[in-house]
Amino acid sequence: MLKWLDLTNYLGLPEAASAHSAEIDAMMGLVHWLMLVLFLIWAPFFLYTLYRFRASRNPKADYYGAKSHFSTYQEVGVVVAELVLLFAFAIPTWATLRAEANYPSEEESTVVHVIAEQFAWNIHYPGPDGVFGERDIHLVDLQTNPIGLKPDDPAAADDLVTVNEMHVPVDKPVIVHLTSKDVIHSFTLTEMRVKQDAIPGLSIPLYFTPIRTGEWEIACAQLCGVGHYRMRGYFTVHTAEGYAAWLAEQYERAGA
Amino acid sequence: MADHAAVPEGHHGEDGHHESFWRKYIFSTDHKVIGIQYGITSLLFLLFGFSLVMLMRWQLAYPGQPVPLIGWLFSDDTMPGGIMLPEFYNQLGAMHGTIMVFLGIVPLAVGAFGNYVVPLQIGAPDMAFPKLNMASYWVFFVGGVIMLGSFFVPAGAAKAGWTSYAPLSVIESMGQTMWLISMVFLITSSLLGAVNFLTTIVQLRADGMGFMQMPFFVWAQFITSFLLLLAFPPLEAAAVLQLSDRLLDTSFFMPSGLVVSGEVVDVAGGGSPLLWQHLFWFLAHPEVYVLVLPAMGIVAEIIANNARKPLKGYKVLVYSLVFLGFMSFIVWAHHMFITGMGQVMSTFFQTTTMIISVPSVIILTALFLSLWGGSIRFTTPMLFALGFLPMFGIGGLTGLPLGLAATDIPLHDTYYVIGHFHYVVAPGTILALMGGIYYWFPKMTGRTMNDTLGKIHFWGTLVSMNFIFFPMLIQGLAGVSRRLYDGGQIYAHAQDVLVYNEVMSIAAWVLFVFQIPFIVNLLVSMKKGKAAADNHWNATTLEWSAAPSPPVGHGNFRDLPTVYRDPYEYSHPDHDEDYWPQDVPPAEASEN
Amino acid sequence: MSDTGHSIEEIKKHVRVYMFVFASLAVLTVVTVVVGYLELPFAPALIVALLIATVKAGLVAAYFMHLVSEEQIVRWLVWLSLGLLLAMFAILSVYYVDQGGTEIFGF
Amino acid sequence: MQIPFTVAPRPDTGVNNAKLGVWLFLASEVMLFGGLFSAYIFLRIGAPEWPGMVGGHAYERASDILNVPLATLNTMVLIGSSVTMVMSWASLAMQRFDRYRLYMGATIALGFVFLVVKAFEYGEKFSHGYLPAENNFLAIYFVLTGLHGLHVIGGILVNMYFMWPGARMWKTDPKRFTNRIEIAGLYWHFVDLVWIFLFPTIYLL
Ligand code: HEA
Ligand code: HEA
Ligand code: CUA
Ligand SMILES: [Cu+2]
Repeated sequence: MLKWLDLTNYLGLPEAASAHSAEIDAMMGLVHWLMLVLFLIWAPFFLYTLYRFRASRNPKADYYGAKSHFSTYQEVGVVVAELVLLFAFAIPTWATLRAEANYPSEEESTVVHVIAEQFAWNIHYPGPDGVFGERDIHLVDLQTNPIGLKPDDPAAADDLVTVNEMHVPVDKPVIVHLTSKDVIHSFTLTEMRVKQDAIPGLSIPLYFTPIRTGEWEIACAQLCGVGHYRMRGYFTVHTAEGYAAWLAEQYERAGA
Repeated sequence: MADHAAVPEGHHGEDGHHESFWRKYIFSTDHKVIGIQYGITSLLFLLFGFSLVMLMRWQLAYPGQPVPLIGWLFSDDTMPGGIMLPEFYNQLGAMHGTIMVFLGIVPLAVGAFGNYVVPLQIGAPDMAFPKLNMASYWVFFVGGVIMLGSFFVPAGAAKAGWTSYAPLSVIESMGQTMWLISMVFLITSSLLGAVNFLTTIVQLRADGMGFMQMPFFVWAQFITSFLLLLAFPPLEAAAVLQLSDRLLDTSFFMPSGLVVSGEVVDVAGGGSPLLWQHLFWFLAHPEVYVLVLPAMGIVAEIIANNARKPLKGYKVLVYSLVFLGFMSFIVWAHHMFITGMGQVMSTFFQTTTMIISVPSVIILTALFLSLWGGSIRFTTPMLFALGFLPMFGIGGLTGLPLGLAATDIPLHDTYYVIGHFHYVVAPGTILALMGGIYYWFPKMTGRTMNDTLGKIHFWGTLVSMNFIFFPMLIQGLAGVSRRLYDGGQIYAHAQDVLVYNEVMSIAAWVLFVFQIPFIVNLLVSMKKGKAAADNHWNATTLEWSAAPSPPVGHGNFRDLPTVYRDPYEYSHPDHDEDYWPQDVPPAEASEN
Repeated sequence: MSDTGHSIEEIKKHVRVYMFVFASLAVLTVVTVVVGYLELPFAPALIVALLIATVKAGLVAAYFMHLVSEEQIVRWLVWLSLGLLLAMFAILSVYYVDQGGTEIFGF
Repeated sequence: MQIPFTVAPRPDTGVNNAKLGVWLFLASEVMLFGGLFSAYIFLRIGAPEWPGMVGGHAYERASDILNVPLATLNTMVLIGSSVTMVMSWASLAMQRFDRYRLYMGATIALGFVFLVVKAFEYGEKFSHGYLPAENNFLAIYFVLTGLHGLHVIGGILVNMYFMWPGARMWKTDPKRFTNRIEIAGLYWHFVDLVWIFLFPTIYLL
């Protein structure tokens, strides 16, 4: 295809490494095309008008002015373009990402809980039993129990909690249940085209499918206090084997 | 409309009695004096807001390096050794946003221009409620003082951004309380002002001036006032709720089970952080149109006058404006796509957002087409008005990818958003307002501003602003978050675009340098400018044609004018001169 | 109603209306309280309460505040503010309908 | 120079300045109380139980905490005061200044009765330690009724002004004075109207 026509390539977007990022990036290119076209129609016309009708060249103004229907066509064009963007791209994309019906099943996915706090990301894995242990705020202790796991809950015993380290396997959907302990943060995986506010009192689900292995960062996009600028975590996408090895190593360390 | 019973004609002589200095300049009820009070105060606030951001730009360009020259002036809680602390950066950011929006642009665009120009343009002796008008200025003033005072309370001013999202804002220090109290004052002031403007425009139009004979600027103020009137109260409610959360320990915005730095927060819980966002944006989206509509009105006036022809499609412009005003109430949650919105809500808000962009396109197109066939005079105000058009164009167009929820995912809370709205408010609104100053200065003072200095000011401002705000779009596309104390130093994805931080900062300081000719020009021209004719620009609207420059004391006009025609009858084929003022009776001016 | 004088007769007629409105308001208040003691579930209770309140408010606005005979411009204003309020109210009330699986919980 | 249409209505709009002004103000008040009211419903829908835990006890209904008979009484008081208010205007329109005094006095008195009852209600809550911080239901109850109470106080002050010092205008400019009473009435009725919504939704739901 005419790759050079795809504006996406010129926007300086970060690397794209999740299944849905192509869709979002394509939209980004298209909407910027619309903007560019509008601007490139108007700007030269604007400059030409200023030049053509300057007082020294056109001392007597024409009371009636422009008569063509060009403006109507242009306005209809904008409306049509926006409708296309809206109904062919924006709404369907949002539906795949946010409608509950379209979520991958938990069995086929890597499920983690992410609990944000000032200024760190706690990543909670269910452990070998695949069940998340219950949490209680009154048990939170910054050093020993950052997310307040209940020690007497059998499901909690094997749970794994990492700080600022998120690891997932490639090519398998990742479901994140996102929440926060204190203020609003925004969980951002730039390369996955994921951004979701973490809001205390709400547990918000999101999913994405990494399609490439690599090491990236988790950024916080919402102002959350003095440490907002340094609230960074690390995000690693492994091969399936690599992920299993990482998990094993973590369990071993936790068990020891 | 013959009912003039209540208007004693030719009443000025009696008004000549000596008024005390206080009544005349401080607690004046004359809309012109109040307009100028608003103007001076808000320009000072703009300058102050700009200074705050110039400090921030140092930290963004050279993170962790001591601020040169003035760094030592600051206390150790803010900049020990001249090095800015992150707390202080956050204060500066929140206060910059708040001050620019609520204490800079709104009072300048509505308080100053609206007050000064609207009654004159509609041929009214004053605002409908002069005392209320005075009260609205002083309430605003008190709000401003409280806002400034908040820098001096323990732990400094508000640091939760101009959006004051809960729960952060609720657990922040005392500055936030001051912020809320100040906002209650500012909102109240705007409400009083809005009631006054609406009554004035509806009730005090001169004989013969129907709604469709009003200058476009008056229409813009009219719709703006509606936005203020109906969008501000929910934020007032929200401010009261947040105050109560802070002072009475209620939990309207505090969910159960908050743990801040390891300690369980002792509140009842059960509140919703999102409630604050809804109430805030219910105001703040209409608010952004409050920032831009008066600017559009000013631009329309200047363009019609300097192209020497009527505005293209006046009626379409008006209808678009009304529609825009109405729609602006139902798009607010496009600021909240990333808060976990489902399919139904996001579809609704994306659609309304796309719909609202259409009237803007129509307005801009109509303003452009008004130039076609004109005889364009490139006066200083005209340059500013022309600068507004493409700049607002860029700003508005960059709103589109934000308005589509899917593309908003990567862009939300990045510098793309910052770039988007600064293009609309800075090279957009600020240019237009400056154009307005150059345009109405002769009216206010009877003198003109220096043209050369004006042109230097224009080109310097236009160019440097683009060097500030265009790189923001680039950074945003690369994914750099906003409100970062170090400008994104630590993030890998930001490395390629970090160079722009220095470019933008230098451009911001250059921008400041180019404001000096403006300030000098403004101050010097007041006393020493060339004397201006009453109708300096050969304009058609009443403020120029029916009143002397500057207008006489209380009451504005010797006799209240009567309107005979549409507002922009420039170069009319049936009239010899190229302008045909609204109040010139037909028989006198031409034979037909 | 324009501010130009009313004839005494007209006012007397008004006064009779006011008394009737007063009686209706009193009756409706009792109805409200009685319905309250029925302990309906939230949604129907809210709807009934709002309906009765709207009728009462309508009576006050129409007669005490003279909206029935008020000028067009005032009625427009009332409809505008009510419309916007309703939009806000409706959107905030349906907000919970669909949040893509978000759970509300304490922590 | 005087402002046109301060007394006589403008022919093409049919209203005078003050009346339009007060209606605009009321429109913004609609949004103020409407915003709070929407906030209440928003919190309420999201809340698992309502009114919930108060003083260590889980309540099922608001009426178990609040005093419905007193509030019903207060509703009647406010409605009554609306009637006396509109009657005071009607008296002026019928040129009966003596009766105006009477009705206005009654309006003010009823306003005070409302406040006194409210004060009892608040006092009762406080004495049980039911403070706004206790839970969201009480917080909303206090904020909404408190703000409404402030409006009542404001209205009483305005009415007292027109009862005594402001009433001098009846001698010099009766028409303008009648207008003013009509406008004060618009505000007072609005305050009544807000209560008409608050009463069932806070006390009875
Ligand atoms: C005056 C202020 C103003 C104006 C007019 C606008 C106008 C618009 N805004 Fe903007 N916006 C803000 C101020 C403004 N905005 C602010 C302050 C914020 C951030 C707040 C914060 O988070 O702190 C924001 C944020 C913001 C967001 C949230 C982003 C996010 O946080 O993720 C969104 C999303 O939809 C948005 C959309 C729009 C849209 C669609 C328009 C439309 O109305 C635009 C329509 C205009 C056009 C489409 C232009 C038409 C022009 C042409 C056709 C001609 C072009 C060519 C030439 C001129 C040569 N804006
Ligand atoms: C109306 C609104 C407005 C205006 C005009 C501006 C103007 C400017 N803004 Fe601002 N800005 C905001 C509203 C505004 N801003 C908001 C809401 C935020 C978000 C805050 C938050 O995160 O919460 C923000 C954030 C913001 C940031 C991001 C901070 C961050 O995220 O960490 C930056 C960074 O560079 C910035 C820069 C600038 C610059 C360089 C200008 C320049 O354009 C300034 C130009 C100013 C002038 C040219 C002044 C002219 C006046 C005079 C010359 C006075 C003359 C006086 C006399 C004669 C007496 N702004
Ligand atoms: Cu966490 Cu910003
Ligand atoms: Cu918006």
